[in-house]
Amino acid sequence: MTGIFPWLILFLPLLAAAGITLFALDHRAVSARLSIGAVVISFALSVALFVHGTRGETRFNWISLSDGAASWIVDIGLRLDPLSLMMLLVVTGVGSAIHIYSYGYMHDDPGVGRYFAGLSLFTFSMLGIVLATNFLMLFIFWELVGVSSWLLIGFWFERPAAADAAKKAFLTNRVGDFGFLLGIILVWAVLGTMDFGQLQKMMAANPALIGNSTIGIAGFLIFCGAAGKSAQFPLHVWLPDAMEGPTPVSALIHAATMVAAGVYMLCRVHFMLAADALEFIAWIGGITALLAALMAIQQNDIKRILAYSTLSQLGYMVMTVGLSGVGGNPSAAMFHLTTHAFFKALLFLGAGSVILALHHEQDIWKMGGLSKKMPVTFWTFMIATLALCGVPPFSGFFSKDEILATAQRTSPALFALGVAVAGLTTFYMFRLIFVAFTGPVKSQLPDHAHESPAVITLPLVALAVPSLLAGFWGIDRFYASQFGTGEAEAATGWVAQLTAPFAHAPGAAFGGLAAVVIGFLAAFALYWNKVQDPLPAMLGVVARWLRDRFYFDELYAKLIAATQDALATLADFVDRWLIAGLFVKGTHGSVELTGRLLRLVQTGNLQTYSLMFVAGVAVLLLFMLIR
Amino acid sequence: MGLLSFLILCPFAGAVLIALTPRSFNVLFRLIALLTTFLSFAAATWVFFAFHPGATHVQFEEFCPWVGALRIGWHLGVDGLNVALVFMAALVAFAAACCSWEIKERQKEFYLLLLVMTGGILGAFASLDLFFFYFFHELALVPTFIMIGVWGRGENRNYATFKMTIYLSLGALIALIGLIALYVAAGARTFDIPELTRDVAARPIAASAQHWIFPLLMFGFGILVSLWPFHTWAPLGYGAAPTPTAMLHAGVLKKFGLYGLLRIALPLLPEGAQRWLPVLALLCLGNLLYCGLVAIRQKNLNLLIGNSSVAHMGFVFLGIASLSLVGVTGAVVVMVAHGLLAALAFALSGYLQNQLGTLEMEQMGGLLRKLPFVGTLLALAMFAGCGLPGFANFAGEVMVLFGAWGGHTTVVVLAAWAALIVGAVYMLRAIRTVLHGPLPEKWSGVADAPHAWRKLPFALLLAGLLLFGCVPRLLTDRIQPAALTVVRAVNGTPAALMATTQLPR
Amino acid sequence: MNVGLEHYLVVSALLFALGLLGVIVRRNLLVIYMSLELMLNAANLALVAFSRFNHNLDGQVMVFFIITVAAAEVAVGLALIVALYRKRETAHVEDLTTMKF
Amino acid sequence: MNDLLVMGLEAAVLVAGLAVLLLDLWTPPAEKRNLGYAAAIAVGAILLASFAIVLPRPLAAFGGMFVLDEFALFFDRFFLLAALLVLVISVEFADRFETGVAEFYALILFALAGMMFAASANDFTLLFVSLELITVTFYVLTSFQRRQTQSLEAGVKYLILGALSSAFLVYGIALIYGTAGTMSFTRLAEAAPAVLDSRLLQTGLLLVLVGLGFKIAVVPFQIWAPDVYQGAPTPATAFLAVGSKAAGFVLLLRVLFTAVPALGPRWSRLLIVLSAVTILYGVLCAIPQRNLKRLMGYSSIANAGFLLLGVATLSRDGVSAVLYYLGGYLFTVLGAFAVICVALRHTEGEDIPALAGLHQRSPLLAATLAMAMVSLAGVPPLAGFFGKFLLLKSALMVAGDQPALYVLVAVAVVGVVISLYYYFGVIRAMYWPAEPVEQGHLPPIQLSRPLRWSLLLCIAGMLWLGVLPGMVVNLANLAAQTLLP
Repeated sequence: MTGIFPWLILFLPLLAAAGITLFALDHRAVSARLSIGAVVISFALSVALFVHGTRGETRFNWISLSDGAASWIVDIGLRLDPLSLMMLLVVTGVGSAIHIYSYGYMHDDPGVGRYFAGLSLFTFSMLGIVLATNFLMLFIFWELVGVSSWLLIGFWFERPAAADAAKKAFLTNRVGDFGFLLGIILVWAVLGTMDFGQLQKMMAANPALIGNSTIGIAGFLIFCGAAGKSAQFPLHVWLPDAMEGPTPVSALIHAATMVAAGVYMLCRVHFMLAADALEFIAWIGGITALLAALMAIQQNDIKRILAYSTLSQLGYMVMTVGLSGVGGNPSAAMFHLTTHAFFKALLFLGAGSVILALHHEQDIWKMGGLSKKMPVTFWTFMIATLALCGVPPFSGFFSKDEILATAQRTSPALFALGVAVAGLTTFYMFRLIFVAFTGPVKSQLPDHAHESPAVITLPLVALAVPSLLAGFWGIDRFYASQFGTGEAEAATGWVAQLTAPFAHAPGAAFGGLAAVVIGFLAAFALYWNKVQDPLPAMLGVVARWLRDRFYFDELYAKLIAATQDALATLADFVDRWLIAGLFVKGTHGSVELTGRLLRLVQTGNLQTYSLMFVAGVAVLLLFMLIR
Repeated sequence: MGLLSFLILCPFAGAVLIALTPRSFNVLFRLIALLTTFLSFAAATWVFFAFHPGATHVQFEEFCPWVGALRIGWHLGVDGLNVALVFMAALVAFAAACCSWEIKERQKEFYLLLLVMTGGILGAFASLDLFFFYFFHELALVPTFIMIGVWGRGENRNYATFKMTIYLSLGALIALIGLIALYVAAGARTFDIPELTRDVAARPIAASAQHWIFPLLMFGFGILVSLWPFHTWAPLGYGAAPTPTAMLHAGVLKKFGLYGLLRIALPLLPEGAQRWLPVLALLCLGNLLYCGLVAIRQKNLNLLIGNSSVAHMGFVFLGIASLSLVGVTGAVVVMVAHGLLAALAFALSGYLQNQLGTLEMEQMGGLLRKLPFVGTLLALAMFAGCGLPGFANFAGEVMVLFGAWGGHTTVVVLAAWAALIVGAVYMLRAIRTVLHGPLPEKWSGVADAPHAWRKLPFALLLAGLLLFGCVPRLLTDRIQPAALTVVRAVNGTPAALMATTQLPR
Repeated sequence: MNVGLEHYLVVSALLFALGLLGVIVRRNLLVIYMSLELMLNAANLALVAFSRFNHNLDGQVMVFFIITVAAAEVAVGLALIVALYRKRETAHVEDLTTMKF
Repeated sequence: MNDLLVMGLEAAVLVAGLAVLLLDLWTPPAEKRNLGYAAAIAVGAILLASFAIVLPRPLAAFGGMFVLDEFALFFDRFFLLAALLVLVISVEFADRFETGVAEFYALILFALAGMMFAASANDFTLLFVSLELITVTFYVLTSFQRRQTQSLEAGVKYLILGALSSAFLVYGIALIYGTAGTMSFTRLAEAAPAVLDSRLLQTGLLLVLVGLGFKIAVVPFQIWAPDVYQGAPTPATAFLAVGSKAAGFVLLLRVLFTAVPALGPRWSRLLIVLSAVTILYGVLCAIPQRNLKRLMGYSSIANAGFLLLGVATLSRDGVSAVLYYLGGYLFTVLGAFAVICVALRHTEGEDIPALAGLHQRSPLLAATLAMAMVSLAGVPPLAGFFGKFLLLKSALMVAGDQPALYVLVAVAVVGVVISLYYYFGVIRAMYWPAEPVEQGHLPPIQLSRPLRWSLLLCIAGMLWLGVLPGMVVNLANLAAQTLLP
């Protein structure tokens, strides 16, 4: 353990956030420098740790309660292993690029200070998730990324859509966290600890534990957390809306890192997921991938298309985790997570560059012909698209191929689904390219567009490199070392690496490629040089369902209105009319009424008085003497 | 004079001083109030940090006989259960004194009452004598009523004052009956709590007596803490109360009932506790879930905060009912955290009321633009209210949920729903309607807290929340030994402190 | 006929009951007041009788006190009733109901 | 001669009363009012003198008819202090009497003497005589405003019902005497159990209870109280509320614990029922009251119920609590009536809303009345709280043997809560009235110096008994000890 380095990596962004909030909220340059500086230094330190090959844990005690027999201990610790080290690089690396990009993108916004504070807070929280040594610490940072996401989605809080989207994102995540927290409590209740290391040892020592039904339930519950954060069906509804945030935020949080946290967490706790839970997870992932890919086909907002694409890819990853099997190796999911982080961030940043050039126009049917006006943006966007589609030799090819290979090995149905999603992916991405970047200009806006400044294009180029090459760096093998299963020795040399997938699992590789080709051809046929979407006319109702996202939002709104809102109305009614009204006011009223009646006894007439007096005496005597 | 006596008597001395100062020295009242509460705060800070964590005995103890014939004594001291509460109370009191800017008329009376209330609160938490424990609480209640009646706001304040008076007095009286019955049943003929505890440990109170005394205390104290279904006074009362009063009552004085349960009811009536705490665990759902749902429907910011404050009490009840080390410790943490939070929330809503003249949320919107400081703090308070890590509330609430799992699994599931989702729904809704969205034209003249003095109380309270949220060991290490004593006293065996560690096959 | 304690007591009780009846049913203040005096005298009779049959004089001493006190009471009472009559021109109880409830 | 020395305090009071009457002859009309201060000073001197009395053992006079023990001494001081304050209030009220101011003072002193005799009464004869001394003087005091219909009406109602209760009392005494053959409490206590079992004796005791219940204003003999409280001159009402009620209690306690201690347990249920009914009647009827003095009348009924609660415990703690409660009640009620006396003459009508803005006209008056209400409501840190605390404690101490006391305690709690409603209503009327009053209508109220000091004394007394109860608790315990060794 290299002493203070990991702590610095974690806390530098927090210090930056605190510093900006307290002192530099109104200072554009200072806040940007603080925030960028923090994340870049974190990146440098992460690289140092990575190169050094550091492994191990460090921690301090956060809360410790013990009666001698049992204990409840929560540490704030840092755990460095292949999983977290690589993830550190991704978060700080992609983060650095996006921070720098943001400086250009957000340059004219009056709230830059607030923006960078939020970004730094997010980086801190995300790093916390990556480095967490135990469930509760993970949960703490889990919540913190949630709130920083809320902060940044709602950055333009005066826009009702942004404010609503922020609220929706947070609440949907909370639904997942509800299960997550219960899962954590359950784990602690039955196993007595929340520490990943100890849990893993326990599981290793007693393999029968994993078949235990309680731990199975805990696994399901924990997956709820992942489903919320990674926007898996049925909690996927928040992510498209989250695009209301500034584009760099979408790139960093809602494409590259935070939404991947669910997958990361599943890999982190993979050792305690039972077979039932894994199968469930796989299917949820598969369904999400397919649904999202379908919905992406009919979106017209450039960022929304990318958002659905993100959903779909996340579904891939989650599916992979599920398919890896008990005690298996989910490193393919992490591999795809990593490459996806690069190219999806790049896609978003490219989209941001376009949006900036078009003065915040996001409808692709108002673009067109941008490839010539914005060459850097176009070519980097193209690289990322190819990577996303899984065209060799782009990074996405390798990671997607591993996923398909895993699926092919374990579940034919999900394999077919995966191939279909690959085809759809190519289709909607090239639809986007054909409509937005090539073909006729569809409004006045693109006429005045021109390439973005260097502060924006440089990060694009920087991200294009790993998008192109990450497949050759052996990231998958590095991840695999985490899970200790004996992977075949990797091929050496570029060509050998490129051909290896075809040799290993030809079905997966060729199937994937075929899907890409089909998708491309379909997109070309439908969208090349078009000014209007031909699909709605062809598909009719189906297209409308796709465009309206299968009406999930409306369904949920109804569902919430029918359950929680109805309960709230009922509770409010009971509170207002029954408890405060009937119960309290009723008591009060009846007491007062009794008083009013009782004082009528006091007639003022002396004769009644003496009569009552005598009656009183009589009652007294009767009471005492007659028994 | 010991430190605790000093910090209790300081506000009273201030009150006497104010009473003797002629009415024309308007500035002086404020200064005296600020000074005396600050002295108390300083002393409480010293007590808190000089408190030796890990020790089970009472620290900073003071004793002086008062009514010898009845064995009532001026007995002060702090242990894990109350040291943080005293600190929190003093902090909130100082903040409340700072927040009294809005009081413009009859300042003399206001500050006098404020100081009496402060002294009463500190006394109630620092007393280790049954009589003074109760006496100080009642002493703090009276100014509350008067302050709401005279300086309160809104149409409803008369009704609110009466309702609150009747409710709280009824609760206090029921608790008083319970306390006296406890004294009688214990047979030790002393009001000294440590002595009683020792005596009861040696010679337990008859089970039959425990079974009827405990509910008296539970419901008596419960009414004071707005236990469902005796909660309707709280949102109404806080809605009508002037800001400093709402801060002090919702934040601190309300915790008296909970503290009473932990300090007196549980250790002295273990069998009663065993029988009745399951009932409490069910009723706490009324707070957590039901009042949370009611809060969703509120249109007035103060009513929303008031209902959420009622809802949060559910965590403490659940923690107490859990009878586990983690749960009870968590309950105390929530008490402290909620004290700071409620004070902060009411201070902020008071500021808004002052600026806008209304707290109807429909009329607000986009205020974050005009009020970056106050708005940000309000958002943070709301997030603290829905259990965001980093604030002390999270630490406490999560401990409560963990602690109660073993005994009350279903309740914990529903409580977690209430905490994570229902809480988030109304808190976020408040932020959305108050701070976010377009800014209505009429609020263009609204001004943020202008200078450091005005920001100080908010900042102090927030700092407290963050401090205990980020370093909860400051609290838990101090609370743990005392909580362990309480739990042991009730459970008898030291084993059952944690949730089940049996693995069902 | 041998007159015993019972006879005295019966007479006394009758007197007391008569007085009580008068207080309850009569409307004129003066008559009510006279009835009250009757009740006192019933007690006096009982006391004297008891004193006689208990063979000590405590009861008779008491009677003297009662007579004295009754005289004082009558003095005050009559003055009061007269004052009232002057003011209200009535001595009927049902006219005395300015204060009620 | 020795006998006269034993009753020196009473004799001194009588002499003072006569002296006031005599001085009246030589005092110019304009100065007559100030005779009240002279009387007050005399009473104060006697009060001080009473603290010089040291009683190693109880003293008896007139063949045991009159005793001077700690119990009697406690009440002597109580009555003296009450009379002192009432006299100061009377001076404020004096200009409302057309004539006979000095007589009013003298009558107060004579009533005081009656009360002090009652405190020492150890014999049914003295019981009757002292009670009548009080009652007859109060007939006059009540109707002292001869031109006022209400005053006269109150006087007549008090007269008729008072005489009625006297008749029952006397008949009761006759029955007791007839059965037990003695008038003395001490000898009655030594009577054979068979005597105690006799129905005749019990009837007699009940009739005595009727007479005392009338004084105390306990249901069902409370009927006179609201009307008389409302109609009587305020100082008379004040003295009636404190002195007359306390005299009833002192006699009740004596009879119960000295004369027929063996019968106590048989009476406990009756006392519990009476106490509960009285509390409820008082608090419920008070809710809709708007007339301040009438409200105090109902409040005094409720307080009689609370005091009876202490008696019903039949324990030394209970008696001690009653004494303590009475002590607090003295300061509280006299403080309230002092304010009522002064404030109501500056307002239109006697209704509670007329108090609006009192705190602007005279902060001291408002503060005193507010504190009195708080104390009556039984809220710390004032006397009423500690008194109620002791009462409830004493009840719960013995409730194990008499479970009906639990019910009574519950009723008392309900009563206290309901009473908050109207006590705080008075405070509200002063400080935050429903309809704000205009400043111009409210000239400040000037207070004379003695009154100011009296008010401060009442406040100090309420605080003293609330915050530092130690000394009075010891005195009450000592007094209770002589009654229940």
